[in-house]
Amino acid sequence: MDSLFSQLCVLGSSLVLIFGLILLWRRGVTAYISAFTWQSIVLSAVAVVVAYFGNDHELYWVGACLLLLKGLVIPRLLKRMERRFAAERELDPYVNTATSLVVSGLLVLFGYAITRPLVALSQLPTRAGMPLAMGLVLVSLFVVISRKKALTQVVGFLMLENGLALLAVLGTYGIPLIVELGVFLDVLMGFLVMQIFIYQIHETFESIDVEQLNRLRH
Amino acid sequence: MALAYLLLTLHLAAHAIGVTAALVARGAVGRGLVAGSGLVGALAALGLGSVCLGAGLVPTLSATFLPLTGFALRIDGLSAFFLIVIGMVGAAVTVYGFGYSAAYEGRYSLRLLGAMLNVLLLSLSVQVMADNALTFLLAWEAMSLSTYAMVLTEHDRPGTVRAAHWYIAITHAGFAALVAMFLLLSAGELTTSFAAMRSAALTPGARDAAFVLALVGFGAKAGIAPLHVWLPMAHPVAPSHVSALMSGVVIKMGVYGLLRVTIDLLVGGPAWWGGLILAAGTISALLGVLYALMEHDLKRLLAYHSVENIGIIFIGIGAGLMFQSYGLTTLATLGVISGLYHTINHACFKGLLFLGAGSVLHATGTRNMEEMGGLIKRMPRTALFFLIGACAISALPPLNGFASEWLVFQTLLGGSAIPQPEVAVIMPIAVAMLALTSGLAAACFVKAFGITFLAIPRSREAERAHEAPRSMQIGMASLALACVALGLAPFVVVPALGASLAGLGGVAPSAVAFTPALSLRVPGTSGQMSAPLLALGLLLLMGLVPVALWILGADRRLRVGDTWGCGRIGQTPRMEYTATAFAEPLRRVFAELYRPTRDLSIDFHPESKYFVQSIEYRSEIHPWLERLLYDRPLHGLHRAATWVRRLQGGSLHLYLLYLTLAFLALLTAARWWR
Amino acid sequence: MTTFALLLGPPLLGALLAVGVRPYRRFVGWVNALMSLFSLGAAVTLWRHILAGGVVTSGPGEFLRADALSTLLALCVSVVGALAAWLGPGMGGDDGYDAAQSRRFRIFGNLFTFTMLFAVTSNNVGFMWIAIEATTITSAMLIPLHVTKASVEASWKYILIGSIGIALAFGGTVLGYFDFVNLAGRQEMALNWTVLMASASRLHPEVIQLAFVFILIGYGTKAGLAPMHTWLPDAHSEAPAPLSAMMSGVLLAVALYAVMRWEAVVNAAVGTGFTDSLYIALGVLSIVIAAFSLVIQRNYKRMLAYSSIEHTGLICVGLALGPLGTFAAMLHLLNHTLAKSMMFFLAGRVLHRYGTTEISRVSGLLKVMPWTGAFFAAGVLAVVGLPPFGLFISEFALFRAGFAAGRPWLMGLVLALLTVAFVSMIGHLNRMLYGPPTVGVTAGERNLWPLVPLGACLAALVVLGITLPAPLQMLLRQVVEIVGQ
Amino acid sequence: MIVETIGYVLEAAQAALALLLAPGLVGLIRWLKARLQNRRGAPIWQPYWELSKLFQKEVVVSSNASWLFRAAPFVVFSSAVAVTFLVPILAVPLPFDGVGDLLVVVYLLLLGTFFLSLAGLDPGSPFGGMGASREMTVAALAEPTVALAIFALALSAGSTNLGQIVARTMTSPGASLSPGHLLAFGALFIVTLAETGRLPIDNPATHLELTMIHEAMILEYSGRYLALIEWAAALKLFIFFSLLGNLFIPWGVSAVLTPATLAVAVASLLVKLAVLAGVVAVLETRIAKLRLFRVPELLSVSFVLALLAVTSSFLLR
Repeated sequence: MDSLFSQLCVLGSSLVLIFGLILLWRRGVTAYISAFTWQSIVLSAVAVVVAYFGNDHELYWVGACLLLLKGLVIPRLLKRMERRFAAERELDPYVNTATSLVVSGLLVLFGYAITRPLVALSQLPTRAGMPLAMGLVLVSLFVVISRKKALTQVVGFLMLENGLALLAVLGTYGIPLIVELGVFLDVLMGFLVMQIFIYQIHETFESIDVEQLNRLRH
Repeated sequence: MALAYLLLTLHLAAHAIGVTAALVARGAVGRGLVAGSGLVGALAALGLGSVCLGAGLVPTLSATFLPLTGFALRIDGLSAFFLIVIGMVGAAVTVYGFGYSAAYEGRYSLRLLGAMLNVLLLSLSVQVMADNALTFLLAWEAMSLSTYAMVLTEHDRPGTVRAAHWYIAITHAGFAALVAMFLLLSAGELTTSFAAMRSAALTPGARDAAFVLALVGFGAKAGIAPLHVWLPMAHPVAPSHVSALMSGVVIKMGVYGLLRVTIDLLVGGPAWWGGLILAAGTISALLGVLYALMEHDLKRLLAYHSVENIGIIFIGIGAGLMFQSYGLTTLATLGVISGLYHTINHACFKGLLFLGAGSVLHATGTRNMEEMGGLIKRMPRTALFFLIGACAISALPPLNGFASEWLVFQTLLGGSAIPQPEVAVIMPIAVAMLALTSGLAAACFVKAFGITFLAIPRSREAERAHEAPRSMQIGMASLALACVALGLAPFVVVPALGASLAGLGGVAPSAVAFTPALSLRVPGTSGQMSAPLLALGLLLLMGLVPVALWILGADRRLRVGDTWGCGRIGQTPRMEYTATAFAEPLRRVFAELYRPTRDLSIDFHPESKYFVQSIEYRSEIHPWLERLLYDRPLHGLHRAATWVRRLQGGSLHLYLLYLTLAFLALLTAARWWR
Repeated sequence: MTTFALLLGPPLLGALLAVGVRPYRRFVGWVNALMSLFSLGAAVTLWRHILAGGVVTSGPGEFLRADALSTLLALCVSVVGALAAWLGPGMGGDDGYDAAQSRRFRIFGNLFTFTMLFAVTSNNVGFMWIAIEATTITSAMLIPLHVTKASVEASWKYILIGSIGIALAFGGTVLGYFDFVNLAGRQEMALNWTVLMASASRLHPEVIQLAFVFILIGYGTKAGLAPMHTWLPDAHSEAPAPLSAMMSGVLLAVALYAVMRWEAVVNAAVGTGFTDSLYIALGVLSIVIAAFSLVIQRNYKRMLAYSSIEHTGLICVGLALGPLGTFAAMLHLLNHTLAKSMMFFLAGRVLHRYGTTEISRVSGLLKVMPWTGAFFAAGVLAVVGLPPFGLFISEFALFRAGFAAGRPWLMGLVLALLTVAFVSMIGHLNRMLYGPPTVGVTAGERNLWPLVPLGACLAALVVLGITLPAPLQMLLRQVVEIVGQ
Repeated sequence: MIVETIGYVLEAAQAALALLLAPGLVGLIRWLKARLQNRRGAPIWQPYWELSKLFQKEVVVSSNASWLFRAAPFVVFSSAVAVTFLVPILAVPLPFDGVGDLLVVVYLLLLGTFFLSLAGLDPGSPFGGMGASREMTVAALAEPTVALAIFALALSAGSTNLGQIVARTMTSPGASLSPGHLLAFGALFIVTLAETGRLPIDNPATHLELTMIHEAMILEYSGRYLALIEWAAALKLFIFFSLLGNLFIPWGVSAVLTPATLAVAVASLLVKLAVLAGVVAVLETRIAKLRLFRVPELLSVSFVLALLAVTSSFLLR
């Protein structure tokens, strides 16, 4: 029972991380969005699995919210933006794909290294997935650094949040629901504000290429 | 004791009233109130110092309102002596300021000037009375800030703002050193009281560090080379009475602080401390006078002379500390006394000279000596006062400058008592440098007085010059009187200075006995000098010679004629010797130091090259030492700043990279932290 | 409960009122301004309760809780909030904002104040995180009040860097919770700071250290600690004056507050050595970068922003210097709040008149605006730490703590860096104050009444520079007991 | 009491002697020089005639000059006379010994130079300015040597008081021949030449304006003022010679006041002055005037001599 639970968790977390890594070799905003969508869906599935095996009913709600927010609402909004800025679909990252993958691999390894004490401390069957969650956090940071479009940066940021959510689910079966709801609200609000700014950037700069945002210096 | 507290209260109250009056009242009334309350406050300080020193009182005052450490005052001998210095110069300056600042009416902020003048006087006295570090530092910064504000008075003249910036920069760097120094000294004692510092057990390394920091911090304020660069910038642009106060008193706070720390709080130290002070003093003295010689700006010239005289003071103190480290207490005390004596003397004559220069500036509107001349006939009183000051600073007997330099010489001559010849040999070198300095100073003041006041005016402004108003004359006269009195009465001053050192750990005043007769006698090295008899003799002779001439029947006719000009009739100012020409021989002699740039272009007559149509000669002196010591580090700082600026390059990705790298670094540290 | 309602209610109501009244009317601003005084009063009441020896709590499971540290921050926030409410757009007169902008300011400005107040009074570190994340959102909405390329750029950088940082702080919260859960099992109130503190000494050191790194990087980003400070100069220089004042004056302090809450937990678990080292590393780096960035600075609002980074660094260094240092740091925080918020309002006045933030194009300020110029000069002197202003005392206290803690070299370095900053800032100030007035700028002071509250700030700074009132001293002592274990 | 009175009388007599002999000393050097140059030369008492003539002449003062110009001769003369009271010319110890030591002597002479230079600037003549500038340059550069020489003397005598130096040297006659003393003597001799305006630094006989130092400075003076200045210059020469003679070779100076010892003292003084005058005369015949800008080199030679004197005194202490 426990072994099935932990295998499912590792499988889920691996999938979540892999969807993160897929981003690195795919080009085009559409691919980014779908990778993020699938990642969110898997994440909510992991939450449901943990809820079932861990016997924690709050987590069903968390899973549902995740699915609704990150699996449906946000991808829709993202797609709408993507259609709006259709002319800028081509991506041109700072770092090429091969290097990106190498760096990400190293980051995941680093994630393993620093989560050693966590894994050692925890008694939960879900603990084996924690290094993967940490790896995703680091990889998402790398995505945000190395991608040029404002839209892709937002996707990277959302993945970072997925990583942290995964960490919470696996490490502690989720933080208290009331807090979690507040976090979801914040995520939604933050995303909406970012969306507003992306439109503003597009209006004032006539492009969403972040590279142009360099008039404020020193 | 009651009188002392009364005077202290009067002093504090008068300046507080002065600040308020300056901010509220306007016009002549305002100036009068500022000057009046400043005068009362300064006189109260003078009285307080004299009472405490005379009766050997040590009043203390403490209040808890100041956070962290409380506010604490304690007036021991050293404080009392400096109170006298502050009071003397302060009184003269406030009176003078009444007339001098009249010209500012409507042009510059008299409110700020008046308020800051009173703040300055107050902060000076609080500083020398302070008994814990925070009180001291608070007063120290108030002093710096108020002088800074006053230097900026004529902010619309070119160079003023820059000069003020240099001043505050160097003085603040010094302040940083002082903060570190005091906190090192207090060794974790939170009250930072001086009493605790005296008894603190410090490692030799900490003591040495504290000493070096003190030398840097106080040296920056005193204007010791190479930290002197702000002096020739800030003193000239400040209103002249403020310059007098700065040069006369403010820079002396460096001397006070250094003495307080070295001989009181640290209770003396190894020989190299004294040696370092001595070396710094010697270099400052010589550099100061050499650059003064090349100056044509009267106030800049005086400012460089402040560097010189601070150097002389440091020579005395440094020698004293050296002797102290060898256990030669008598000589040590003598050295410190000579330094203190020169301190009060310099306060008087430099104050006087700056006030005189201020009167000249007031009358002619220029500080450039090459445009002056003939002022002795137009402003005879100012000329007389300036002459007294010039004689005093040139150490001519029987004025006060001579008395203290004589003591410094005597201290150094005692250097033979140092058991190690290789150390002792420093003393004759210092003697030689000091002698050269005083000779050059005399030459410089022949130039300063001669070119400014004598012969015929070199410009229309100088021709139209007028005598200074009465209040300014009174200010100058009082300091001139002080110069004469201090010169004539070393037998009173020196025992008083000895008393001012009572109770300080680093020196033992009881070991020095000065005969109360009219002669000043130095024990140990055995030299004798009697200033009053000397003065009396000179006066008698000067009176007797004309009488004798009359008796002997010398011719008494006198005819006024033209100056001889090789047969050429009609002398013009262009034929006069200039300040530049006067200093030319010395510039050649010290060309290695000055490294002047020369630019000579001659237009020959087209017919023959033996006829010259015009000659243009330009020569400038840039203090290369300052370049070396300041330009390079400033350049380095600028480069570092440019590099740091590049971090904020505008790229969001770069910013996120910083964040991530910091994150990874700290994670690594945390993961493997032990 | 009423105290908390009075504290948190006014900004929330103010925001709702501004939402409701459309188009914007001037009375909204006035009501808002008057109500801000209730917040201030509530903060003072909290202070009195604290001095009486109590911790004020409210709500189910001590949902809201105000101890000395919260009260200090609540005071700072409500003071600056009141300043912003009184001096912000939409009070009538020609302030350069139209009705829509005024409305937007009143909505989000009030929400911003509310979130900050909530962050410092929430007992639950999870809600504290939510509130701080919300500060990012609300303040980011206000930066492009005037939509320009620069302000849009600044707000994008701010929201992205801020959000990522704050997300990491969430990670830290999760890790801390993880550590706690492994120790004591899942509990409803486990994220309450009081509960965490109660069992903090038994927490697993390695995990809590990792958590603290997340926290420090995360909240440190909001606090403007180098090298995560990069958004700060941009945002502060492009934001409208009241927002800059609030961000520089209290947002940084609130972020530091969050770090300090966690620091208390970590210190209880592993001792002070770990947090001290991190504080010193980031603090010194901040001071270095700020000081050198000040040397060649062409924009006076950015100058003030870098000065904020410098002071945040200084506070951090102070927090690493034991109880004495914490005391100094908290006093410094208070002083900095007063000084810097005043400075940004003054900078706003200068900008309004000169129409530029370039130092080189502001000349003769003392002639053009005698009072504003004099206040500005006094403010810069206060910020660089000269007497008779409070920052002189708090910096001295900080150095005293450093030397007492046996860190002379560190203090020497900091002193040297502060000197660099001092010299640079005085130079920039001089360039602005003197010289001939800039061509085309009308001379003469207009609309003097906003200087009254700012004058009160200055007066408070002077008072703090000369004395430390007993109630304040007691409050700070209690703060030290909370943080500096 | 009586001894003291005798002391004061002796002081006065000393000063009077100096005043009387000083012009003669100048005359002697001139006469010796003339003889060495195979000229007949003016008689030794020629300077006396010159002075008396000048005292009978009318004074012409420049219209540009101020009161300072007229006061300066008196200051210069008085300071020189004051010095004669302090310098042991015939006997030690004398009552005024405590009034001033060697340093006072040096600075009193500087006082004279200072005012003379100012007076040179006063009429506004370019020559006066030139003279003043050069005079002060030379005086300033000579200062360190003088100070070091004093240091060397004070080191062996343990005092800067002139009477004590002489007395100490008299008690150990061998000290006169110690290397420290000899070197200091050499140094002070060069300084004497500089301070008194002799060759090779200045030519007292020149009337070419561009090479003059002292003469250029006093170019505007005439009549009794000029007489006072000339007399003071002669006194200065006399003072330096008697310092050289009595401080380093104190033989003959009377330590007990009897008529016999005083007679010996007068005689030995005359001999010493004559010898020094001879040396100066020979020197001035043998060497040419230095260019002004090479004067510092000569003075630095004297400085090195003085420094060596001090160090050797230190090492041989």
